[in-house]
Amino acid sequence: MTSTVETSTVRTPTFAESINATLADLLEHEPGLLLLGEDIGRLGGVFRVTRGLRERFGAERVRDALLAESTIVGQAVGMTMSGLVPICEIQFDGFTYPAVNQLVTQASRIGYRWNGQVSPSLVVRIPTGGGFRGVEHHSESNEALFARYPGISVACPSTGEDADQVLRHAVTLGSPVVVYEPIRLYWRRDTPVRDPEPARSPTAARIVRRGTDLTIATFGAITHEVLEAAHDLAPDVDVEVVDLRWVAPLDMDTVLESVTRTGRLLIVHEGSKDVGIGAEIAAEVAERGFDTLRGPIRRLAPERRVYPPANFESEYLIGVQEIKDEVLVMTK
Amino acid sequence: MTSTVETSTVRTPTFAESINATLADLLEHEPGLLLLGEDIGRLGGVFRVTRGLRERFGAERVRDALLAESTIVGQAVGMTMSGLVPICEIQFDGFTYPAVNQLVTQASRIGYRWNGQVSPSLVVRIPTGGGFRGVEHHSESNEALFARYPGISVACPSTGEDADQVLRHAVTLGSPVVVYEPIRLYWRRDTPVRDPEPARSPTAARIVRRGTDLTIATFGAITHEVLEAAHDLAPDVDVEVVDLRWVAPLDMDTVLESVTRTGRLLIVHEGSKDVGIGAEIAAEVAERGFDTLRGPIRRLAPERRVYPPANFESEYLIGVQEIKDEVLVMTK
Amino acid sequence: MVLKSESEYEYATELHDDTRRSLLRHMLVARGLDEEAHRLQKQGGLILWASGQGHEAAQVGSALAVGPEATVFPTYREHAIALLRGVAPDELLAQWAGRTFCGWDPYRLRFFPYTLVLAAQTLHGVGYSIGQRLQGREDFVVVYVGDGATSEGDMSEALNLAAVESASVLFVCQNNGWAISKPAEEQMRTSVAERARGFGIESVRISGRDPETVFSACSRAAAHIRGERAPYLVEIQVGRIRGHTTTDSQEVYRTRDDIARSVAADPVTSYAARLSGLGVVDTAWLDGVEAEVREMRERLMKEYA
Amino acid sequence: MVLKSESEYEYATELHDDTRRSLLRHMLVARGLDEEAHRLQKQGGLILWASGQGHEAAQVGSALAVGPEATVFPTYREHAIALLRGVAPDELLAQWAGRTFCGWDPYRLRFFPYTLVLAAQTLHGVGYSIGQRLQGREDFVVVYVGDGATSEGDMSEALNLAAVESASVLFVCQNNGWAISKPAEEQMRTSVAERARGFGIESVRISGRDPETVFSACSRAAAHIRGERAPYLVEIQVGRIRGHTTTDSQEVYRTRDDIARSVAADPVTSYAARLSGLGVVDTAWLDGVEAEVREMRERLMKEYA
Ligand SMILES: Cc1ncc(C[n+]2csc(CCOP(=O)(O)OP(=O)(O)O)c2C)c(N)n1
Ligand SMILES: Cc1ncc(C[n+]2csc(CCOP(=O)(O)OP(=O)(O)O)c2C)c(N)n1
Ligand SMILES: [Mg+2]
Ligand SMILES: [Mg+2]
Repeated sequence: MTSTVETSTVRTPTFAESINATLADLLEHEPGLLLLGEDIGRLGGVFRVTRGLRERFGAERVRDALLAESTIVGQAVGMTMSGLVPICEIQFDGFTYPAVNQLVTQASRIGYRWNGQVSPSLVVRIPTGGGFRGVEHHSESNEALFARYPGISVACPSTGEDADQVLRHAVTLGSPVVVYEPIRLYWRRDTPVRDPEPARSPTAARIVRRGTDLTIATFGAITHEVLEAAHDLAPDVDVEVVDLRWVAPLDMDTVLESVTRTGRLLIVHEGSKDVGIGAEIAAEVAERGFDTLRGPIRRLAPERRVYPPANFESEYLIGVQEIKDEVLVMTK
Repeated sequence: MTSTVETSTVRTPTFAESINATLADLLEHEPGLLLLGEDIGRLGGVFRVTRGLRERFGAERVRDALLAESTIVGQAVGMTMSGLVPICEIQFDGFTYPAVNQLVTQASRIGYRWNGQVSPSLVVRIPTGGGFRGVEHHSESNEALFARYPGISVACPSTGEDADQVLRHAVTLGSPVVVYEPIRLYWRRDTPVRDPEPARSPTAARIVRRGTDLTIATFGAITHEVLEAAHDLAPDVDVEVVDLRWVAPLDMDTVLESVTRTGRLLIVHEGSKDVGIGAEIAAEVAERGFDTLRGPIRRLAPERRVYPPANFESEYLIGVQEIKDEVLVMTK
Repeated sequence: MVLKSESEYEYATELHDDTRRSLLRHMLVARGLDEEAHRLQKQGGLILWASGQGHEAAQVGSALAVGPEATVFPTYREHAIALLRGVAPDELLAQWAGRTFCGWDPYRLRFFPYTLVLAAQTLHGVGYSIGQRLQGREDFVVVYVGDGATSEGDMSEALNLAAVESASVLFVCQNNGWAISKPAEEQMRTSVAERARGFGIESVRISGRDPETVFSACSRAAAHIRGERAPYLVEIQVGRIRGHTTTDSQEVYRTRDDIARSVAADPVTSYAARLSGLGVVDTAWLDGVEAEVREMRERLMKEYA
Repeated sequence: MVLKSESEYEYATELHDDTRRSLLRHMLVARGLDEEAHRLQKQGGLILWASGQGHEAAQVGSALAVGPEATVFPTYREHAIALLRGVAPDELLAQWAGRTFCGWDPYRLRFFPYTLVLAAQTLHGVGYSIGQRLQGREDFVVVYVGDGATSEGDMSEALNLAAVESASVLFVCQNNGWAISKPAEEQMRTSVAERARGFGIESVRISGRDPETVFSACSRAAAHIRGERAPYLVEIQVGRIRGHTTTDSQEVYRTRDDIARSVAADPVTSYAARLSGLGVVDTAWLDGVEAEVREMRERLMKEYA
């Protein structure tokens, strides 16, 4: 793991390029690893993330799947039983649901059902999130759906470097991992500066900005809006930003330590608020960090309503301004 | 709505008998309403909840569905478009997952997609919960899964009387409702006494025991264990018990008012803890009721692990003793 | 495996010239709208467009054959049917411009909203038909589905449900040979028509190049459905002229020749030529349609550019 | 609609007497275990039991035919196969007693865990076979499924996947005429065998009364799979003698006559009678098996009562 400082000027690989390189490297070094998804081969995926991999590793290892998400995950479960490590791709977050049964009742429980004789290293990559004027179902965030289930880990990296670390860890875990990849970051180059501090472990959160006045716990694409807001607010308010990277299991220790220092917690996420990841974090801190809190814990996330048509998505999504407003309310 | 005091001596209908009577009454008075589910007709359901209804209302209105949960909900969506009101049954909570796609991406959004021209009154009844030594997949609680989604309401009644009120409300709502019915209550007769205080509205929580020292927010079957614990603890500790009845949307006002009085909140539920209903309640109170809190909010719910085989379920589930212990820790 | 038609082109002779002109007119209008949509998408007026070019004969032929009483459950590509059913051009584009999820009145037009979660509408269609029948109302339903979408479990479940319930549902599969980049012959070993028969649903597989073939086959299918009160499936082979959507680059995965074949088999130009050759339409008529199309395009440009 | 066999009983003549005795022995042992499981369940030693009575010929015939190399993906009712594959009786009951979700070693026995979410295992089986083939290992897989479970989307998806991938998978559907209380003829309009053909999978539908018929059909199916490296489906009609499980009361929805017919068609007693009549087994042999069964039952009683 390198700890290069990402800035808006240095030319680093994009999120999509990072994943492509990581997948290529894994395919190169792990003969039992294969990719499986709709249009990932010939086309290189609808986001071109797997571009060139079929040419390089062959159609048997970069498999253009049938158009059926339950088939993708269901056969991947069988493949893990045969000793392979499948990395599946679901085309968009909104099309994950036909695969939920195989993921929740099968993939996540196979290890337990087999009394540990099978360790299904099985990864499901899911492009997620909005903000690019998608059509219906193409802009959602459903990481909280899987975060509930024991036996499934859920990662939401916000940089290509983290995605690399997440994927490398995931294929060795011995239990299913769902990785959410923010669509609007795939090809974005200019992202706000973050602290180069390395994470304590592949599954730990990262403190991407040190601060003293308030902690923001966040993950995924919106980490960048949070950082932007934090930079804007400095030096008046000094915000600490925790990029969780994994939302199940959560690295609550890092969050709690941060809140011990700042006394204030705001949670920001793009997925809708109700029974979301923010709720879990808030509940944990309200129990384990209660005495360190100097004020109410707050969550900033879309309200309980359907993700609207593109023309209205900016009203739905949380932007930099709202984050700044919220921080100001909490620290005034 | 009657407000009879339920006691362990007065002979009231069981949970299953109540639902059966309500469904019969709805079928009697609503010609457009029908029931749809595996084995609900000839057999009267695997729990015999729909016993006698096919004989009385005919096989067209009490429909033995094909063995396919996506078919059940998917066709029900089409039926609502034709103006009918289907009440579906999923045989066990653990077999809900094949229907998740139709529920989440279709049923919950049809109204919005149709710009309000369709108001899908569509109910899905799901037997839920453990504690009866079920085999694999037969003892789960997944209400938190649907609670996340805008456009779906989720009810978890703990008495036949509440189930009656929930169902009558649900068929008029104009949007899908998932109703979780605790399996271990279906035929149980001896349940702890609760206050007869009526709810403010069909979707409001009920304060089923008034108390001054601590609020327990709970729902579903475990409400009875909570009440038992509360009765046992009196008069040393005077616990207020809020039976939420609906977990989406949540009646947070009742919870917040209660916490304002008691200053302490414990949330108890049977579904696993992570990213569960308890998290949402805790998060809301940690924001909106922060200043009324005298100590940490705590959750009592199974840890993040697979529901184990029957011989180990008592270690997994939350019992009366654990509830009492938790209350004592919080109030000492 | 190469897809072959089970029945060769058969030019139904019994079609009235009025019907033939109607077929052509709807095809030309749909093509005009499709061209305009591409232009608008390029200019940023539309987010995305899923072209129907190559599908016109299949869509217009089937929709005219079943008549206005049938309720249509489309996928997201049945633009020619939308227009034919009375969806106004600007209503049709509204969802592709990010304004709404459905720009028209589904009940009034008996043309239900586009469904983007593949195959989900197949179960709705069957359920709707059952619901209508239970209420003693018109239960004829047409469900459209693509070749790729037939791999989803919901499609098989819908076929089974329709067969068991003997529902009055016409399934129309427009097999354009591709699900984005996956060729249909790698999506299935047989055909959608054979699969339907496995579930007990009668079916036919036809070419979608000629709207009259489609019209005849769908008329027969509709008669079967109304007569037997049983479902039917028509698989129509069409060519996909443009990419999957405007964000797709089909050159990446299709050979130049293959694309050229689809272009050469264009159902719109060939039907226009045929009817001209037969004297069923003349230049004045064609000019009239062209003017209509031009006006439509201008209105759309004002609204969406 | 009444289910009919496509091929009538055909007593394969080429079976060795050893094979026949083996078939009968496994059937008798399975029946003995099943009886004991019911007794234990009544006494509270087991939570639940899904009886295999009536399924023995189908299970033993198919499992012996495919041999020990094939990996089996069962439903939750293949007890006779479990025993035949070497699952110890107490290991088999462990999950029905609430001790574990799988009492045996799946890899060693090539008999994978029971799956209670209907049809989910069908996709695992095909995926496993593909995975084995990719690694150059034995890819012969047998997937069991019930008639009711075939309505789940996963089953159709698995058939399509197996057909497209030409996977070495034998699907065995034990059609016992019921999915709990739903009769198979209301679950489908055709047969599972016809449905498989629709997806491009060769298939046969046979009676499951006689283990030799099953053995022959499954041997042919296995030869086809190994020869063609393509899937195959055998639909076996069996009678369900007991209720769906011990919590079911089939008297509520089945006529007395219908149940009596299943009992009368008992494959175990009839095969025992036939082999006795033919002199393939004698009283001593039968006494030997009975003693074995008695001993097994006593051990189970000690373990689970
Ligand atoms: C459940 C689901 N999975 C994936 C997608 C993404 N997707 C949209 S269209 C498409 C291909 C559909 O092919 P086909 O059914 O043949 O229809 P066509 O686009 O060719 O008309 C895919 C994979 C989706 N919309 N829904
Ligand atoms: C997905 C799912 N839905 C429902 C059930 C409940 N269930 C268990 S067995 C059964 C009937 C199965 O019938 P069939 O497939 O014919 O097998 P059989 O029990 O007759 O052997 C049902 C409905 C389940 N286990 N899984
Ligand atoms: Mg296609
Ligand atoms: Mg059966």
